[in-house]
Amino acid sequence: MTAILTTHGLCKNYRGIKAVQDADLSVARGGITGLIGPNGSGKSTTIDCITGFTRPSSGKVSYDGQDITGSPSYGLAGIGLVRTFQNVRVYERLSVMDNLIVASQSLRAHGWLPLMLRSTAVKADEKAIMQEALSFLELVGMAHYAGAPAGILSYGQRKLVALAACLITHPKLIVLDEPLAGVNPTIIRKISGLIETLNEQGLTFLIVEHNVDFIMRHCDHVIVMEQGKKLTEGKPEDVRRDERVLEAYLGKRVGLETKGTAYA
Amino acid sequence: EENIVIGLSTPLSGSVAALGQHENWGASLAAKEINEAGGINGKQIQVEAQDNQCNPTQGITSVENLLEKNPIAVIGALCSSVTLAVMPVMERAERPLMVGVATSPIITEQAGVGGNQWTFRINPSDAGLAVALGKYLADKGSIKTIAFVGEDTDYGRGGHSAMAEALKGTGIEIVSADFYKQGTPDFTTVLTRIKTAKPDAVALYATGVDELGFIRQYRGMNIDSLLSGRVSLDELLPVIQAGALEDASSVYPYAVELDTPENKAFVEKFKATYGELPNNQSFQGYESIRVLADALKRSKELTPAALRNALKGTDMTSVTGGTIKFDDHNQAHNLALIMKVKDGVIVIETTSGT
Amino acid sequence: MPEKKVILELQDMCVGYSEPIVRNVSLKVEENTIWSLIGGNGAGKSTLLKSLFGLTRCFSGTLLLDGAPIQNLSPAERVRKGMGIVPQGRCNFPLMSVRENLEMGAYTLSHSEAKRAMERVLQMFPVLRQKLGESAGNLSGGEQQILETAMALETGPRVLLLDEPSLGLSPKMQQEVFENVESLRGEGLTVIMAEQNILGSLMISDRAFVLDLGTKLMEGAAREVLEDPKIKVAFLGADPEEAVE
Amino acid sequence: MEFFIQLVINGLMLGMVYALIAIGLSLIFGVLEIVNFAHGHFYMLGATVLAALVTSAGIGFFPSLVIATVAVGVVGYLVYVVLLRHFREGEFDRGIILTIGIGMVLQNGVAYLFGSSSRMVDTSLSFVSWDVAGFFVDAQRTVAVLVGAVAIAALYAVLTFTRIGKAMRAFAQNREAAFIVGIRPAVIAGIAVAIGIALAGLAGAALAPVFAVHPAMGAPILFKVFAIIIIGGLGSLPGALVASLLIGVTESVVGGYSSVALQDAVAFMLMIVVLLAFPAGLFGKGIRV
Amino acid sequence: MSLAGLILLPSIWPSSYVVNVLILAFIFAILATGLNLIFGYTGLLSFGQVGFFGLGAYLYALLTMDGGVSPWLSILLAGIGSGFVALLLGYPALRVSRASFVIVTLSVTLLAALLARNWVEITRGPMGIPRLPAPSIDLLGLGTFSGHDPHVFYYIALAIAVASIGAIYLLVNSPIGRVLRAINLDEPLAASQGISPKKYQIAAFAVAGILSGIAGSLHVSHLGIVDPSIFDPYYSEMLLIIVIVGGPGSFWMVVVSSLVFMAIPELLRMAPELRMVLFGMVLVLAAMLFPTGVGGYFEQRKLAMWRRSLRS
Ligand SMILES: Nc1ncnc2c1ncn2[C@@H]1O[C@H](COP(=O)(O)OP(=O)(O)OP(=O)(O)O)[C@@H](O)[C@H]1O
Ligand SMILES: Nc1ncnc2c1ncn2[C@@H]1O[C@H](COP(=O)(O)OP(=O)(O)OP(=O)(O)O)[C@@H](O)[C@H]1O
Ligand SMILES: CC(C)C[C@H](N)C(=O)O
Ligand SMILES: [Mg+2]
Ligand SMILES: [Mg+2]
Repeated sequence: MTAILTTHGLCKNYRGIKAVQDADLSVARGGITGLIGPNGSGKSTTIDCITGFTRPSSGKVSYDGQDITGSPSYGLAGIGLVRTFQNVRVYERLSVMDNLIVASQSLRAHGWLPLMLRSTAVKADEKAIMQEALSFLELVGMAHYAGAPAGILSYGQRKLVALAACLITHPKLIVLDEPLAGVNPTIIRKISGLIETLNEQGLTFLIVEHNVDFIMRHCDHVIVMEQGKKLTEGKPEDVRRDERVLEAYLGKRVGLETKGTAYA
Repeated sequence: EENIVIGLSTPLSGSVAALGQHENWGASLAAKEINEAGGINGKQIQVEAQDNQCNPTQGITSVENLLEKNPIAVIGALCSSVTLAVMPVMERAERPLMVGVATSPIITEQAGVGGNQWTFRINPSDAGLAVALGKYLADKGSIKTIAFVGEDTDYGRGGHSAMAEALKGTGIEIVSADFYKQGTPDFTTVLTRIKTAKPDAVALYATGVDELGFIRQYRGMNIDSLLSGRVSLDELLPVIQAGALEDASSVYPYAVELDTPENKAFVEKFKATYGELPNNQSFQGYESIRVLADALKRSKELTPAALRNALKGTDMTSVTGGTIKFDDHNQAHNLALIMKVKDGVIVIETTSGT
Repeated sequence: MPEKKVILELQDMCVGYSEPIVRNVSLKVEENTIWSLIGGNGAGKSTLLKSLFGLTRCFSGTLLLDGAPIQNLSPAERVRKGMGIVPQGRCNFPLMSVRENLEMGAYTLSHSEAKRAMERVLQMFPVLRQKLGESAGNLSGGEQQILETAMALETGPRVLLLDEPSLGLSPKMQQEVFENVESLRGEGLTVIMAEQNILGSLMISDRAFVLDLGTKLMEGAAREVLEDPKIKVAFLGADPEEAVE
Repeated sequence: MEFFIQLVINGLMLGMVYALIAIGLSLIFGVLEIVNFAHGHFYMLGATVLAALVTSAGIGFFPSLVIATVAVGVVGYLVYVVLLRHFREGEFDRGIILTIGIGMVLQNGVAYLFGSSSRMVDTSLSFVSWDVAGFFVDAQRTVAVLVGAVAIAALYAVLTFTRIGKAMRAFAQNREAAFIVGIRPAVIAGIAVAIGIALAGLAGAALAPVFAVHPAMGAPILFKVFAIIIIGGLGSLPGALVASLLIGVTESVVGGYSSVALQDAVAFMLMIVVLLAFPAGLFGKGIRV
Repeated sequence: MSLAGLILLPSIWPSSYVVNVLILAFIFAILATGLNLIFGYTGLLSFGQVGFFGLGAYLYALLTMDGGVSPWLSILLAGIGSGFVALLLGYPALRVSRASFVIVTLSVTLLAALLARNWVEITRGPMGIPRLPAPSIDLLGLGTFSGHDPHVFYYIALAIAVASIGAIYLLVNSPIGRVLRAINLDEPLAASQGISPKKYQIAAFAVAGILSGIAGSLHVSHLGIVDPSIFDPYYSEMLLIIVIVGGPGSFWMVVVSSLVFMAIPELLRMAPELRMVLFGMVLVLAAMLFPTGVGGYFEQRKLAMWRRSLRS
């Protein structure tokens, strides 16, 4: 499998703090790659560097054969790279439906005059997008909230909406920062299923998550970071047995989380 | 019995409210006096004041508001730009506009022959006063250089160009000109420059609240240059009595010190009623009502048109002792007074026509 | 077993924002127990917890702490009466350093007490020690979560309300937090904890309270709730078929 | 050169005046995120009260200074208790309307009650000046600057070293978190507003013998001071101080060598340039998204 | 319906005072709609609107008096000119933080005022430029109606207001308006979705500039004089009051609010001495009663309804 995203020697420093050091990561096209590591190990910072929210101190990021180091975040959605945020973000005063319509890119292709006057082409497009949005909302189980302002949604529901908003941009690679944190296990189940389905349809995922169960079950490749550096990587089963990973991340009593209970 | 309504549009709020308040006080005082003396043919004069914030927009709405009350004439609008905006409104309403404070020469240009038939002005324009002052300073002989400081309004700007014009050929040179924004509290910078440059005189064209601040800081810095220009010396009495402004001079259409019986009575009454000395604005408000009352008494009927015709025939003695008579441009030519501080008191040096 | 003393009692409380979200909740919380508050996303767990602390509006009902009504007290008074809370989402002072944040956490304590309290929580969460000079807002998500928990523990509350304390923590840290909570119970603390890591939290809880769409669904011993098939399907993500067993 | 130094001295003195007003504004903004559009009018109130005390009641300058400051501070506290207390976090807009309204009431109310004319306050220091190494130093202004410096230093010490000061900063950053750690809002925010407004009053009172006192004197100062706290970096008191001095000196030097009109223009252009170079202000801090 | 009312009003209530206040209200409605676009929808508090208002006013004066351009064309050009200047200023002004943006735009307005006062050769300084022409309506067969007559100008102002406010209505209710709101609500999120926030913000700033320019030129064509008091901070405050009390981002509420807040100070002329004190009190009351503006109040009601319906 070829890599859709690679970083070379990625570094990010903040006044003496080395949040990311020399990270060489690679995300395989069509796979689900997990990025795990202790708190503060630089996972979110790595994502910020990849998606243009901070400029890396040094190193290179390439995506789909292009060098995207330091390119502004808004340029990336157009080439199929989207992300979610660790602190889930939605447009609180827009309806759930509008949240998706804004995210969708096809309307923006029209000129401002047709948009203002709602030419027939715009109208047709808008209708199509609404249809599409509805189908994505159905997929995440939020269709009956379509008209509700996103501000009234609970934490977990927002995560679902944020995910749907990613999907409507027709991405090739979705970067998720802790999509499951704070989400009820029933919904986790749903999201996991969704990610599997989408992955089967060819979407690539890079997922930061602390839910070990999820990582073990659904990722085909796991990268472990520690103190800004890549600690190790490999198949989930291998990573899990790695002494260093146990020490730094999983803790000795891994059993507590992964007793084989039914959830996730 | 219906009253005769006279409107007054003047700033009652905002940064020049103090001036508008005085104009209003003067007008009200005059109306009260006239009413107590029996009014106009038994009818009482009623002054209706409205705020225009020294802003043309507010000027127009204030006048439109006054017009709703069917006034026989309107006094105003203190600030020149507002007056210019209001003039066409009064022309359309066909009622006289009595200008008492606004000094822009353009007002005269636009009034009377070939222009706005409804605008009358009783105060001299900037040009008239500047000529008088220029002549006085030139005659003095001791002054060769002048630093001009004026507010950044038509008053200061107009004063500057009128003065420059008046000083041409007198051998006096304006070496610097500074225009500060109305409401500026601090003048240290200009004063420091003046203190260093040492011109023979400083010509000040400031009004209201700024003037006091300027002179105070001027004095605080022990500047040697003589103070001149349009200085409201009356308001600086404590400073003058302290001997600080010796030899300062000023040109104004009005001074509290004027030695006419009318003025003595006016000053006294004004002080008793409002607790402050009158100033140019209060005087002009007072005089505006007097001129209107005089015309109303002569007017055949109490209509705006008759009032206008009566105004054109005005020939009366001003509180200052001068004569009020309107020329072709409906401009009256009252006196210009040159005042001077001598031994801690204000004396009127010369009076001249404008 | 002797009856434990009831420390916190909710009587028919209706709480919410501009209108009630959680309605008619009654609950007796005994001293020295850990309660789990369980419910789907949007059930109103956070709302309920915040209202216990006076951060959201209480429409009706009574809240008793040690038998005295406190529903009208301000949050500041409740802190002084021995309550503490870690709300969901970011709740620190982002532009202040970690050290200053910890000082603020000990705001109600005297100077020397504050010093001791800070030392205690730093021992409990050593990760914070290396970050003392850093602005709290620049910490990673998990680090901020830990900081907030530490701040709440400084005053040594008798009743601690935790809203998803394990949110965003690495598995190892999650265990540590749960262990810490357990050991706090040993020290006499009463904890009410809303968690989406339901298994983890029920493991250490004595009792559980299930909230659904703003109303009580069930209440009971943690074990019972954990084994209830309906709950398993609705909230634990169990496969409906498997759960029937 | 001497002229230049004199201008710098003047500028620093002017800058301290700006600072005294700016710091109160910054404090209120810092704690409640409210841009106090009435701030200049509280400055006017301080000056008016002092003028009344000194000229009408015949009380000495320094006792009057204290009384005026306290009186304006009390008004400020009342404004908090009656109005601002009901504000929640993030109600920035509402604060604008409210404080514009308060400002109108203050300015026009004072004009209505005391008249719009300007007044002068004379003290024993009026018109006293010193010649320090050939430079002109005005006594009354020096007093104002010293009073200002002491007030600013005291405030800085309170904010950085005391619990209550830290609580103010904390309250500013996250109100809910502040409640949670046991901060009493009425105490902290109330005190902050009272201090901020009292500082404006103090500035007015200290400067009453220097500038003319009149109801409209507060209006022109607001925008400049507002700009200063943003240049300094919102909520940063040292920033406000540095920015005030910077603007004061710039104005003085530019005005000294060119004209007053240019002096204003340069001040505004400097603001734009500084903000383009330091988008968050000189001392502004930002944190990650 | 209400539009029909506005069209008929001058014939029902022919007081030129009322007509004048309404003309002002139309002009401020244009101006406020511009501020609403940039502040209410895009989330950028601009103190530059009065600057562009004044710029438009001066452009109108110079074009008609010195350039000999017809009043109608001048209004159009004043709008375009102001919009163009806004476009040029937008890029640097938007590089800074949102708070700094307030100051940069404020400084621009103050600088414009200084320029108007001091660039005497062009602007005539504080003397202003009096005797400005007004646009007139040429109804074929019925003769020409001069805009100097307030009753005629009323229709000119109404027409321009309807046209420009209508255009903004279309804009904010189009997908573009939705994107603007989104950027306002969460800039990083919008950026992550491929929206370039700066591009939209600059465009909105320019459009608001056009509106201000049109309003300014219209205003002085009615006043008949332009002078530096066109930059009076009073206008800035008034404008903020209108938009905030109406509710930033609430389209019609802001338009209605323009009418209300032009009327209130006029109604208070009943007590000229206390007028501004009372007006201040009105503002304090408005801030206390409508914390989120009138429009915001309705939005909250809508939210509450949604919550209720979700529960049942
Ligand atoms: N803007 C910044 N300024 C200073 N330090 C920063 C900044 N951003 C991140 N850091 C530091 O970099 C480190 C890595 O943070 P990051 O958010 O990437 O961690 P993470 O792996 O995502 O952790 P978590 O699992 O807790 O979310 C942290 O220690 C944090 O304090
Ligand atoms: N500040 C607020 N104002 C108004 N309504 C709110 C507010 N916060 C939350 N709500 C509403 O209250 C309801 C309950 O939310 P709450 O946050 O209590 O749920 P929760 O059980 O904690 O969910 P989660 O597990 O996702 O955290 C939701 O429908 C939400 O829309
Ligand atoms: C009060 C004065 C400053 C008014 C000035 N004379 C003018 O014409 O505007
Ligand atoms: Mg992270
Ligand atoms: Mg919650």
